[in-house]
Amino acid sequence: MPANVYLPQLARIISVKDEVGGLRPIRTFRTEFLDGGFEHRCGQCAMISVFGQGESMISISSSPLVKDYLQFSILKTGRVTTALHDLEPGCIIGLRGPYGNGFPVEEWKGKNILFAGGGIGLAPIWSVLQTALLRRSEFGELTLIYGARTSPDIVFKEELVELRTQIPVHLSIDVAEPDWKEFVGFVAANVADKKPKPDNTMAITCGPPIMIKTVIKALKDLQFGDEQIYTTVENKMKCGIGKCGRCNIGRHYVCKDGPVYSWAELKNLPQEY
Amino acid sequence: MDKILPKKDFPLWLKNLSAYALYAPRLVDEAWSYEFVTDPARVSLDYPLTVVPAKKIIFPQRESYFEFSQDDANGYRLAETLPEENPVVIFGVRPCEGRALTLTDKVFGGEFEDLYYWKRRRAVTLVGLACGTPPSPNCFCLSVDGSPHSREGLDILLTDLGDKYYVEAFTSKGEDLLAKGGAVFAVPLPEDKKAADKIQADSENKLARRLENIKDVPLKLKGMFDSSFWDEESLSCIRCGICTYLCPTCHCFDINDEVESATPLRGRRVRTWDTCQFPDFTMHSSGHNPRPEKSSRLRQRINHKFQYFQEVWQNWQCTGCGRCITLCPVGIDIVKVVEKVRDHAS
Amino acid sequence: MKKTGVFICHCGINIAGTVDVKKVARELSQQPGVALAEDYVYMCSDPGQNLIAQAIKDKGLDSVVVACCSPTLHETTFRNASQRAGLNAFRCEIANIREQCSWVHKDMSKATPKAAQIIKSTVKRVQKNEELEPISVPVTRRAMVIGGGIAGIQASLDLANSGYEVILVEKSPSLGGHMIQLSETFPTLDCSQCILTPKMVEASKHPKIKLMTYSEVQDVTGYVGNFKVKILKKPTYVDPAKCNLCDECSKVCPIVVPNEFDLGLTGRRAIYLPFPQAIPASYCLDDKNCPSLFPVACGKCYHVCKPKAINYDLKPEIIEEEVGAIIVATGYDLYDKEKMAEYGLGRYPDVLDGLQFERMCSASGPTQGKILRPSDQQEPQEVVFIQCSGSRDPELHCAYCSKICCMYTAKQAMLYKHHVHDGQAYIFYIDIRSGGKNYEEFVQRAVEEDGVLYLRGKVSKVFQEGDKLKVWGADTLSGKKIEIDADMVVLAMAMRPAQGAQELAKKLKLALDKDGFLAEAHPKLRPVESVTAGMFLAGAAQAPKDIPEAVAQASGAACKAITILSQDRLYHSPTVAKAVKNLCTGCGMCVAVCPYDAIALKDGKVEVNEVLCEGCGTCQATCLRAAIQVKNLTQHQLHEMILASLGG
Amino acid sequence: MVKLEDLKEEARRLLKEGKVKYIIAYERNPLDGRAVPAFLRKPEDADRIAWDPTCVHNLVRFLVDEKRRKAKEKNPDTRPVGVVVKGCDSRALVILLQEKFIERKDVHILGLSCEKTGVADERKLAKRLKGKKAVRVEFGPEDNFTVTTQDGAVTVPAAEVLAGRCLECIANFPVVSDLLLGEKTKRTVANAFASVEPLESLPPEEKWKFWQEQFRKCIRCYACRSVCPMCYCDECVADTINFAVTADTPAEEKAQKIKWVEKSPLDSENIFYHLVRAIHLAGRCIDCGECERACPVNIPLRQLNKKMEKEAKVLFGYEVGFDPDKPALISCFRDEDPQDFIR
Amino acid sequence: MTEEFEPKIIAFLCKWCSSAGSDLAGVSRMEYPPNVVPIQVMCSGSISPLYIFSAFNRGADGVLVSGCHPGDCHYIKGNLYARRRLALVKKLLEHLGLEPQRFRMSWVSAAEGQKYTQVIKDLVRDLKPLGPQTKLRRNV
Repeated sequence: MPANVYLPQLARIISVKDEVGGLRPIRTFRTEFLDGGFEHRCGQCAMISVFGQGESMISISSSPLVKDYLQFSILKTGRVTTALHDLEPGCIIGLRGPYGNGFPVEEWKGKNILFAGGGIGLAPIWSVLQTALLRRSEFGELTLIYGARTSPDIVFKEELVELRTQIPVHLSIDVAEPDWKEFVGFVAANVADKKPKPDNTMAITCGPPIMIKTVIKALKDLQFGDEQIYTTVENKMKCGIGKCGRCNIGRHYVCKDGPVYSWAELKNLPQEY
Repeated sequence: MDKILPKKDFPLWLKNLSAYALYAPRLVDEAWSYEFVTDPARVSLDYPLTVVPAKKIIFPQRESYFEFSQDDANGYRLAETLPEENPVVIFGVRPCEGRALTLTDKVFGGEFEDLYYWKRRRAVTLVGLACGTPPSPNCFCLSVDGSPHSREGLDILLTDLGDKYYVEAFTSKGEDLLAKGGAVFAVPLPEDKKAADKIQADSENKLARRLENIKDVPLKLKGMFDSSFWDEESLSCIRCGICTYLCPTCHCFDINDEVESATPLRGRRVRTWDTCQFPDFTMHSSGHNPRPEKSSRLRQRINHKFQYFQEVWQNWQCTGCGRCITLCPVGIDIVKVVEKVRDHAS
Repeated sequence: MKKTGVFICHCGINIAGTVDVKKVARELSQQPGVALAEDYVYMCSDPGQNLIAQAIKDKGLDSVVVACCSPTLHETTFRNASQRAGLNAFRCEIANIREQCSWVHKDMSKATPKAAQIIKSTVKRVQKNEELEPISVPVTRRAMVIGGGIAGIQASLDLANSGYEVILVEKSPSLGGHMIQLSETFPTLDCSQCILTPKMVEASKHPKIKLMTYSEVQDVTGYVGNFKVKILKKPTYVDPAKCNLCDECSKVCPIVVPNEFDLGLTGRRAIYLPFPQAIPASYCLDDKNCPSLFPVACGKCYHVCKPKAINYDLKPEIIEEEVGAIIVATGYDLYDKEKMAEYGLGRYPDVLDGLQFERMCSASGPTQGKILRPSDQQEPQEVVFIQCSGSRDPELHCAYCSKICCMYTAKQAMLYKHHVHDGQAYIFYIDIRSGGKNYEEFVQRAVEEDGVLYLRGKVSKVFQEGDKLKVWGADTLSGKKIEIDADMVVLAMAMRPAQGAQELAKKLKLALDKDGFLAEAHPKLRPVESVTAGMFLAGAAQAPKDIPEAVAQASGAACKAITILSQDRLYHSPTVAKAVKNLCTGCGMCVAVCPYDAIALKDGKVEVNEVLCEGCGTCQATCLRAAIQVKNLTQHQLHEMILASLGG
Repeated sequence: MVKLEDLKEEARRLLKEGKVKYIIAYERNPLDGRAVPAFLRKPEDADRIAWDPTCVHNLVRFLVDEKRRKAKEKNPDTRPVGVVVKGCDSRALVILLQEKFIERKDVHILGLSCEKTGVADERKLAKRLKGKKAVRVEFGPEDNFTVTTQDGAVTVPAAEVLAGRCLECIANFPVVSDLLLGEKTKRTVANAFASVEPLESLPPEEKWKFWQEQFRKCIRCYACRSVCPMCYCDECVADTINFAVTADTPAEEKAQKIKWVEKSPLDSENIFYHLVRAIHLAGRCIDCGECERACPVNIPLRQLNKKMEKEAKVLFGYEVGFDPDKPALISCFRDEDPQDFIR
Repeated sequence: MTEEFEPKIIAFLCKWCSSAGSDLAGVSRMEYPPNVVPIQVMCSGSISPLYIFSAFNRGADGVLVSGCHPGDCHYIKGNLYARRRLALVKKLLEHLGLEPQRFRMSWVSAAEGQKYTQVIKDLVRDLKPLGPQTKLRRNV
């Protein structure tokens, strides 16, 4: 960790991949540090700088076990992310981090993990999923339930195809499309439909707030305990280190104490996100 | 180390401190403010309370983090712009402000130490001034674990004895300052000590305002998060930044890139004060805003000061200086609000 | 990453002579988002254009800046070239480094950086340009002409003969306007009715012309190519189809009122034929004066009307029409009598205005063409004509020159002499303005052949003395005071916009000039167009005119209308204002400043009518909230351009 | 003389009969005797209403909040909101009507005439009392204020402590109201723009020195803008991000939020902010003086707004805030508008 | 002898009159100092006060707005709105203590290449003695 917590390290974009097009486009960037760098844990985030535009907190979607690059999947939504989407391989950005608590993956050894994601929410899940796959033997059953509004909105399309050869993957889209063979409906509905067993299982759910709420309800209905359900929270961030004072929910600064929460913790915090 | 300083010699002391950058209260357009001392002879500590607290010197409203510049097509050079650790003395700091710094110290310390804050913080010596009489009709420091003569966060405390100050230094920084003063200080007589103690003791009874038995307020606040109480209380709030910008304990900030030249890109990343009272403070770029209403923002302000900060640091994030009460354009009174919370039937 | 191509033209040495184009190209290629910057000797040449086209294809450029001469010269050239290469035309902008840089500077070391900055700022702009397509709207291929005078008739016929349906709206019961009141017309002295009546008939018979007399336009909505009009058709209570002009009705009608057509020189009945050649040829009943429409019915005319053409129960009706273009030819009226009191008009029976004198000269007029003093029906021996009665008098009356008075006064003096050979005609004038084909010759004829006496000067007053009218004036040439005992005085009254034209203009949202005449879109370049797209002006409604001018402008207006009507769709530049609804608070300031009524408030938010908007951007500067922006020249673009221009 | 009882009575009636949703008025803060905004819902609340020279606030400001709140409600209470206004405040309301931000039917205006005095300037008062703390300030007798401090009541000529805005007031009683209390005595103001003249007379360099000192103090707390009834834009040039965004606002549009001015309190940026504010208030500011009063560092903001008001009057014969039906200053012109400054 | 100060000037020219007028100056090969970077807008009426403030904020030493003569506006009356709006801007800037010479407005018709040349010459001449505009310039 550099002495100056606000000073980013320079990194180079090594690849840019279009995930989703349209009005709310998503691109996946892979970056390598020019020198230095940092080690992260699953579910941690980094502050990405586009110099002249500012910083944006993005969760790292690559596994800590992958050393030669950091991966971010970024939804184009504001000043910084728009600028990011304009960048090409070779462009230089700044990175600070890693920030946040991350998922307590080590505590989950020997357990089954159910991943329930929606839209861009697959990104934070992905690092855990990849880690679990790389350390396959240490974990039980892995299942992915993932949905998007429409089939073009699905991220990691190729990766998912490949993933199916390894673990059960249940996809869904919100409204029916002609040649869509799989589940139609919200992720929560898909969860309810697939009836994952709670025994010795951890559930990670990420996505839009409304999806998280519904999925959690679905999981509760399936007898998942509050401690078995993990999710991530999003809030506006600037410093990333719990000082600038804007991302708090109750006493917690999401950037530092979050973004990962078990439902047991989260349900006791003010619903200010 | 206690001393006596005749008021007439006060300027002499300042003159001996040429190694330091000196700040002292000065009246600018009818508002007191800590200003850089150019003429020690004209410095007087006979003042009520500054509008802007001393935090502006240790945690300036604008702080440059680093400069970025583009050398070729997409290579960048980053140059830290850490502040110099030049020694600074601030005179006449009120005890509540000294305490306030001990609170911001917590925030800017810890796992991620904020160098910009600390470089200035370490370089500053705070010469406090005990409040013989309350500098503001809205002082209530006693009610939030402070006192008109608290030493917390200060290096020296002056007590006004009429024609002289009773000077107590209780840190090495403070003692250095006395040492530099040399001959201007006299050794206090026992009655001086007595007089000082009396003034300090009496001062506690002079405080016009109290905010009593608030120990259960954090719990109360927890329970009142979704109460309509906040809508009512915030009706007259105009969502300006006075209460927070001028609060000695508020520390929230924003970070932005300021571009000087677009091509080749040249600019700097700067920190500026920000406040939970501005609606853009928490707004996501999606347009979603967790605190869309001024009610939720007033709640955040009160909760942060009287619940969250307690939970994290076991301290009120308020030193009872009363600035936010005196300066609020619509008379929102934090003491009243907290009292209402305390007495709220929940 | 934006991919902008910058193409710098040498224009031979015109640019390269003072601007180091190579250096500029090198500098520009370093700009963010600039994919390439090339220079070439003549960009506008085919090879030059191909260079651009190739680059667009090969480098996949998403925007192009051509640094060359003024956009007025080659903007279209290069936009078309870009379009051909598959780039949206509006993603191509011109940086003017010739007229505004290389040609006005000599020092290359200074012209070069300036050129670079002009180009940089254009790059910033084009990178934020939207891809736009011309706006197109369907056209209702019919027109409405308001006013049935010579201008209106001419415009209608031109339109109809070009194959377009026309609705011709006239507020009085007959076509003809003022021209039909005239006797003979300068400079040829041919009979006004003889030349006008055939046109009136043609207009009324024309299969493409829907004639609506005794009708007034009530309301106009919509926009160019797509107007919706409401027309109030007032009842004449006489069915033209049945009326056989037997005149029985007016014989029995008990009511007599002054006859408008003869300007009160004669009377008419409440049921009457406007004038012998009236079109439609039918009696009509004016409900202001007819008792039958009041409780106590008279009903005489009804009983005598054999063809049963009369029906008292007819009610006004509103007729709705859709048209693509509107021509306004509401004509003129004479300056108000009462304002000419100093010359005794209205006070002394033998002081007439020009039109009254015209009626008197007219063979079909009150005196069957004889010139007689209204007071005693005697032939006047001395007649004084006073020009500029009300014109060219900024202090008391109209500042402007009514233009036709010099000529018709000469004509009237001439006609007088033809009737009263031994009489004497005097004309008081300030100047004689006889510009126009054969006009000057005409005036000379009046002087030389007819011995009309021109007196340069103003008449101070006219007053009755016995049976004479004393005319006091001054001859400003000789400086002598002049006193004439006249038998008749004829005032060449100023022309002013027709009654009600003001109200109509409001309904049509047309601008008026300071004198109340309809304002043209541009005083020089768009003289027959109004400020509102799709509305055109003809005749004296726009300014005082004589017949040939009115006719010419009418045909011009018709032609302009046809430029719209001949299209299936109208195409319009898409660089128009767009509303940023979520910033708009509905204060309506932009609505107020828009010269084209292109902005309206709907549910408290602005809405831009893209067809009416000309993209001037006044709204953009007026809005306090950046809630309305002109496409491709938004505040954001201008901000970036300012920064770039300052090298920041 | 305004009879406070009449006002209370009317308020009580309106609330009792449910004629209004609620009433925005003044009440006295018992601690320091200063008036503060009060939001009255129940008939008995009317007893709290205060009217004295400390009623400085322009309560029209709160109609802006009301409109925003209302816009968010699913089925809003459509009754009008009662609001107590002074002459200046009523002109602010006229502007909001003129700009169609507020509809006349949505407000029930309780107008109070300041008659021959006005409201007190806290700082002047403090000076006048030499440190003594006023616990109560009242109108009268005549053109005086009665000021009560811990050691008794004193009579102070109003003119000595009147707020600057009141000394130049051109509408000492409301120009629009449903109920008007107090006399419509037109007070004659010798020179409505006297306060700007000293500065106007200075040479550029000294003007500049003056303003530089002033703007250097600005801490960008935006109290001036927040307290202003005219500053009701959803988004201000000084804001860092777009507020007026919906879930489907394209990212480009958000990214294109122009950074006219930096958040940093640099001289240049402070000046830019205040320049924009001044020009945007030209022909809209009705000199309620709230920005200047609210400013914690005492920047004489009226100097800017008053200057614009003066120019509007002098150059264009335009008087602000009297006629809701006339066009805004900058959305109209006269052919004879001066252009001697144009070449 | 230090190099003479060269003021940076931004000129907002309306497309139909002033820009055309400046084109004419070019076509007629008139010469004027190169200190001015022109920005063509559709109408002087579209010039927001913000542009002028922004230009000064970003270091312009002078700003010129030029439009059609009254009555000649291609958009009928845009220039008259500009006249009023910018009069206020000028008064405001001067009230702040900005030198009056720094912000100018002119009417230049498409036929007045000569006038445009003169306007620029005079502007540059007047600004040189004033030196750089530092009052409103961003001071980071």
